[in-house]
Amino acid sequence: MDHISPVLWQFLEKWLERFALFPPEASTVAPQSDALFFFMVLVSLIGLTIVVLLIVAFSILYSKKRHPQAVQIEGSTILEATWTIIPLGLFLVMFVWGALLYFRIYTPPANALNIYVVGKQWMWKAEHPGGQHEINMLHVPVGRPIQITLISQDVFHSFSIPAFRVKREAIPGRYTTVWFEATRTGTFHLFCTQYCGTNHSQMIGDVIVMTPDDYKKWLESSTSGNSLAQDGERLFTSLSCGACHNARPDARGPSLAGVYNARLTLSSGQAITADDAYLREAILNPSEHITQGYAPIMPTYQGQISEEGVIALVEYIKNLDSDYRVQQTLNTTELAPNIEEKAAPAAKAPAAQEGVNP
Amino acid sequence: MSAATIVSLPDQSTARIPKMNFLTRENGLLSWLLTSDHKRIATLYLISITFFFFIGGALAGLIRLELLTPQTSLMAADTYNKVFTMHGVIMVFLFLVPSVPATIGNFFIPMMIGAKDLALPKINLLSWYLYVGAGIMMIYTMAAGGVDTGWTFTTPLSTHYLNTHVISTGLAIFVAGFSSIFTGLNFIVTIHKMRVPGMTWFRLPLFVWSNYAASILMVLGTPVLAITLVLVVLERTMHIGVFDPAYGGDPLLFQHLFWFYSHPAVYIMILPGMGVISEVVSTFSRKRVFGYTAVAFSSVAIAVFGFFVWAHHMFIMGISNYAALIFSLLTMLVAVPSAIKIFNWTFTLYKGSITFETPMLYAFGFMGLFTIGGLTGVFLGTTGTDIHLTETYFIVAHFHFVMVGGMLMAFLSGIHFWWPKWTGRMYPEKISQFAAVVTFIGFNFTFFPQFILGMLGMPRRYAAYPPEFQALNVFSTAGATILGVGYLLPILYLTWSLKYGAVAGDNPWQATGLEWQTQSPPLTENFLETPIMDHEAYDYEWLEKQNIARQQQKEVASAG
Amino acid sequence: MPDSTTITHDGQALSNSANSAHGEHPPYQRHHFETVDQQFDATNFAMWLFLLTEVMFFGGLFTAYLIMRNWYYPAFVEGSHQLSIFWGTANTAVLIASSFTMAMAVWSAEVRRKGALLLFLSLTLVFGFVFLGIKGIEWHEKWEKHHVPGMNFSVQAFVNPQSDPEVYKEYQDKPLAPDMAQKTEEYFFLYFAMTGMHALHMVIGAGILVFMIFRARAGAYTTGHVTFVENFGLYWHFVDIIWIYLFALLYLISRH
Amino acid sequence: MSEQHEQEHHIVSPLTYAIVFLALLVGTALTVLASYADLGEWQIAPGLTLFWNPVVALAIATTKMMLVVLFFMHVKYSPKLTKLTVAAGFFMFLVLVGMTLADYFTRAWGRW
Repeated sequence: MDHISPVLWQFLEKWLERFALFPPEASTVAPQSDALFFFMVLVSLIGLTIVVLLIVAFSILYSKKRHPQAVQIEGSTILEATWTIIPLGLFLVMFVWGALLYFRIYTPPANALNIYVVGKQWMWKAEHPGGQHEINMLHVPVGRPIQITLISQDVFHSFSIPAFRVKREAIPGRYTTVWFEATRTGTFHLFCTQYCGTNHSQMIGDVIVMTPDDYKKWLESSTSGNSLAQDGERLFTSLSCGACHNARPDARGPSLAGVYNARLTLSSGQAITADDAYLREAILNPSEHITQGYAPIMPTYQGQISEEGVIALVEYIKNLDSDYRVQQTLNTTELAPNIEEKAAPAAKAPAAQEGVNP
Repeated sequence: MSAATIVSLPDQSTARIPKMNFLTRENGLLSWLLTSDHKRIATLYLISITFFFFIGGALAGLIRLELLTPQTSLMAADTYNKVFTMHGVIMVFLFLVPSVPATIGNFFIPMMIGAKDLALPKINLLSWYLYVGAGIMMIYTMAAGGVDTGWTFTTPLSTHYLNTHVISTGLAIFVAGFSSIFTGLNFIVTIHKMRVPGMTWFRLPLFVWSNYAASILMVLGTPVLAITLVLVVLERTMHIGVFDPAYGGDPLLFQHLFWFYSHPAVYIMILPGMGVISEVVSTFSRKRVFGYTAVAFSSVAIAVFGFFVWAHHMFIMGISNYAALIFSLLTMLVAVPSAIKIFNWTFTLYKGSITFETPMLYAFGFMGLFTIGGLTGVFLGTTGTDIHLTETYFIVAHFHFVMVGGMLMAFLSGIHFWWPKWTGRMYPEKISQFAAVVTFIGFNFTFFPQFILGMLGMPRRYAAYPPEFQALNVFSTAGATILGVGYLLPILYLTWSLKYGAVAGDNPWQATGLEWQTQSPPLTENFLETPIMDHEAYDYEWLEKQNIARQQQKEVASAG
Repeated sequence: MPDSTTITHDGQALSNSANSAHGEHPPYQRHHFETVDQQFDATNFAMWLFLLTEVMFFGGLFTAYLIMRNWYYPAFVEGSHQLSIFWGTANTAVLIASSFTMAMAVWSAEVRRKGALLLFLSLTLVFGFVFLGIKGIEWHEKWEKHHVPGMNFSVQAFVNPQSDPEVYKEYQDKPLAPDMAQKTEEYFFLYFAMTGMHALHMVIGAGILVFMIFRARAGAYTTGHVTFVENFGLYWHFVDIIWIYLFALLYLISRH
Repeated sequence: MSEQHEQEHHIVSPLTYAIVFLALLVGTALTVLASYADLGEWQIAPGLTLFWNPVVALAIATTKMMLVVLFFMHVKYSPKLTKLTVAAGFFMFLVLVGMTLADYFTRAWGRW
């Protein structure tokens, strides 16, 4: 007896720990999502019960034995109207409720802390503003809205955290965003849910939610030395963007100070807001995004910068509130004048070496 | 369940299968391969579709086996990807889309409207050859090493990042697509132009209505899939195209074009099944379908609205949130006609005189499972809940409830229902009822746990998964084994019945459709003289009068 | 696709002998139709449904075109300047003419004039070949100018329009920024996809025409059985319509 | 619906065909000329402008198409069913293009 029971017990234990039935609710949106989910489950159960009960009842009451002669009935407009309108009403309730939830999940609050996540076959690379880089890991503080800005380097991926009830496709060539606010510390699954090739099922990671001060500790311990913006600045110099984008009167490119979130008028006459997506596009496909009053002379950097690089540049431009730094770098690189002559790409090579030293 | 059977079989000692029927008309392989008889083509379809169903089923078995353990134990990840891709492609394009229309529809639509044949018999044969061609290409693809894009061919994965046989698969689907286009086209023309005198639109059996609706979807939707696949193949070969952002294309454009077909496609799959259920429920409750007009129009409504909802497959894919709203709203509208159908079928039972032969059992299965499948569809059509549930096992469970629990149940129900007419012989009742129950139980065991897995967030198309999901996957695999038995049984006893089944007679179920008013198996011309439709559909009083009249004729004959 | 529709009609014709049993019917009536009218209506309706599928088939291409054009308008403009408006217009005229002769062919079948029928069918065929010939010339020119996407494409003419003098002196295009210049490849991809798909339909149509001319010489269509000519006419006119739109969308984007 | 066969199969006269033919040629000439003139644009809203050239080009093309469909393809003389089929063709084409573009044009609204 007692020599079997431990085996049995182990087996049961294993069985139980492999028998999850409901995912944890670990974000502010999770309870809201579940509320709607269970409302729909309830409605479905009621509907299903009605149908099944009717079928069973009729099968018993009107089986051939009890009810040998069928009564022909044409139909009943009242009844049919009932089961047309009531479901429609319920579905519309679900629609409105769902739409509100949808907009909440896909509209990040303004004060959200932005983290970039790049999906590539087959890993998630997280880029924190503080310069912390992680792979298949995402450390976030509890109780603080986090905005995830997603992009894929190759194919469709899908960034899914079941415990937070959020999911968003990472699309090649375009930023998408999703946000969440973790409500409890712990480690949760991070999945890629969009089939993305051979090792699709290996593209999973952990979201580690920490208390604010643990998070602060983690930030300090795991920073790569300089922040994302500083990486961006290096890139900015090495690509000698400052050759044109300096605030000098004779500058060939618009000043980038405080451009982020500004309303711009493009040479096409179209007015847009310079958000992350715009900045990215303006670097990779400039000619469609020329600010009014400037010539379309900017070369494309398509294929020359990795998505991480673009993210760094965007982050740099976002934090660029004065042209002081740009001027600095130009002055320190004494080949600034002949950059003015040459087209930007030509100057890239020498500037690259310069860009390395801080 | 009591096999209390209404079957009115002729006296087996004297009963004979009619010497002259469409099976005995001509002999020899050529007479089959070159036939233009819709009944023979339907038979060819039935054989080939069953073949591919079992290939697809075997692949499904492999999938379930692999998912028994959290690690990739049975096969490597890329093999697994190929397996589920082939499973999807074969089941969707070579089984579900042609299943009911090309077999039962092909056989009975002309008979139900009293025609001698489909309007375009040669086209009908051509579409079977196209189907076979597609099948051969799929088999070639598998033999050559398979394809692992997933049946949705998501770009740029399928155009740029995989070096498996995407092109031959695309070609196969292209050809299969034209096969179904021609079937649909043929049905529409036939239903419009070949109805016998007196067969007005509202005397058509509901099976004809639902196939008509499905045909509209086939004709209008499939070409878009065809051109999309052409563009994918061009992009793969030319390395320039409109889908890959690296060339300036947009991957979402592919999603739009693909789902423009592939969402209506699910209605192509389910609508004919609904038609079968209407026939079966009415026949076995000896009662006219409750609210005939509503059911007929709900089919058409599904067909029309089915075209306006495709982007609900893309809610999380970065389409405009406002577009998401519109498509979600329209999705809610398309859910209603299905609800109408369910309730109308249920109330067809009311005050009926119900018996529980196999087709009816399958029909009950359909009504239950399709209700679940449909309602969970609303979960995914609602933008908010879709975010969490899409691309997980929830969606897998959902469409298997609709496609397997709905469509396949309907297919089996229809096959059993019309088997006597098709072959002239009855299937064995008891064992088939057993098979129906087994299928139902096995199905629920297989797919219900997947709803929970989906809620837990287990992503679809995973070869390996975190251990806490194992228990439910074990349940699912266990259920799949039972389900497999449920599917093997019919093959065995139906084949058996071809030789040893009881002789069925013209109208064993005492059903009202015109197809039952002729001998079984029917003549090549279906009817000796063109029938006149002088009564409403599902008019059981009329049938009684017919029987009495026949009885009197017999007596007169014997007397004189 | 189209050729398959011919298989039916062809089949219907071939089955004349098969169904000669029905003495009271005209020989070309298939056994499963009650009347000739029913047969005509059915096959005619079937052809229309097939054209419906063709509309949706091209619909996918037009959708792609509209989106790409909205995104890369400058590239599409300068790309279209590479097309010869002269050849384009000429081809439109040729195709309209062939549509006209096809209509006339249907008419002469209806009034049972074998000579006229043969003449008009042959004219239609000739115009069809002229169209394909001109298309060939245009495609060849694209090849020489390295404007065939995916095979020998070069953006030279768009980053530096002067390198293509005759186009330059007509439009004085400004050089496109390099990233936009790359997008002209999208324009030419759609140009070849759409005109190629259209030309494919033309070729199939021409094949059927040849077949029809032979059968017409045997007097198949001048005995009151116009169904096949009529239905092929529908197909041919449909191909014409597609070209009318391709011409407007691909050649005439912005010529001023 | 299907009961109404066209009992007398209407035969269109060659004259009609000739007129349509000429009309089509004129249309072609017009659309080419129009493409050389700058027909200006209409500023509906900032960032949303309507250029008249493509509108005109498509209008002419559509007129030509209607001529071909009505006369060369005999739709003018065909049963309702045929007319319905043609209408369905246009409708579904517009659904495909329209609803797809609806997504593209509303993506810029707001920042997601």
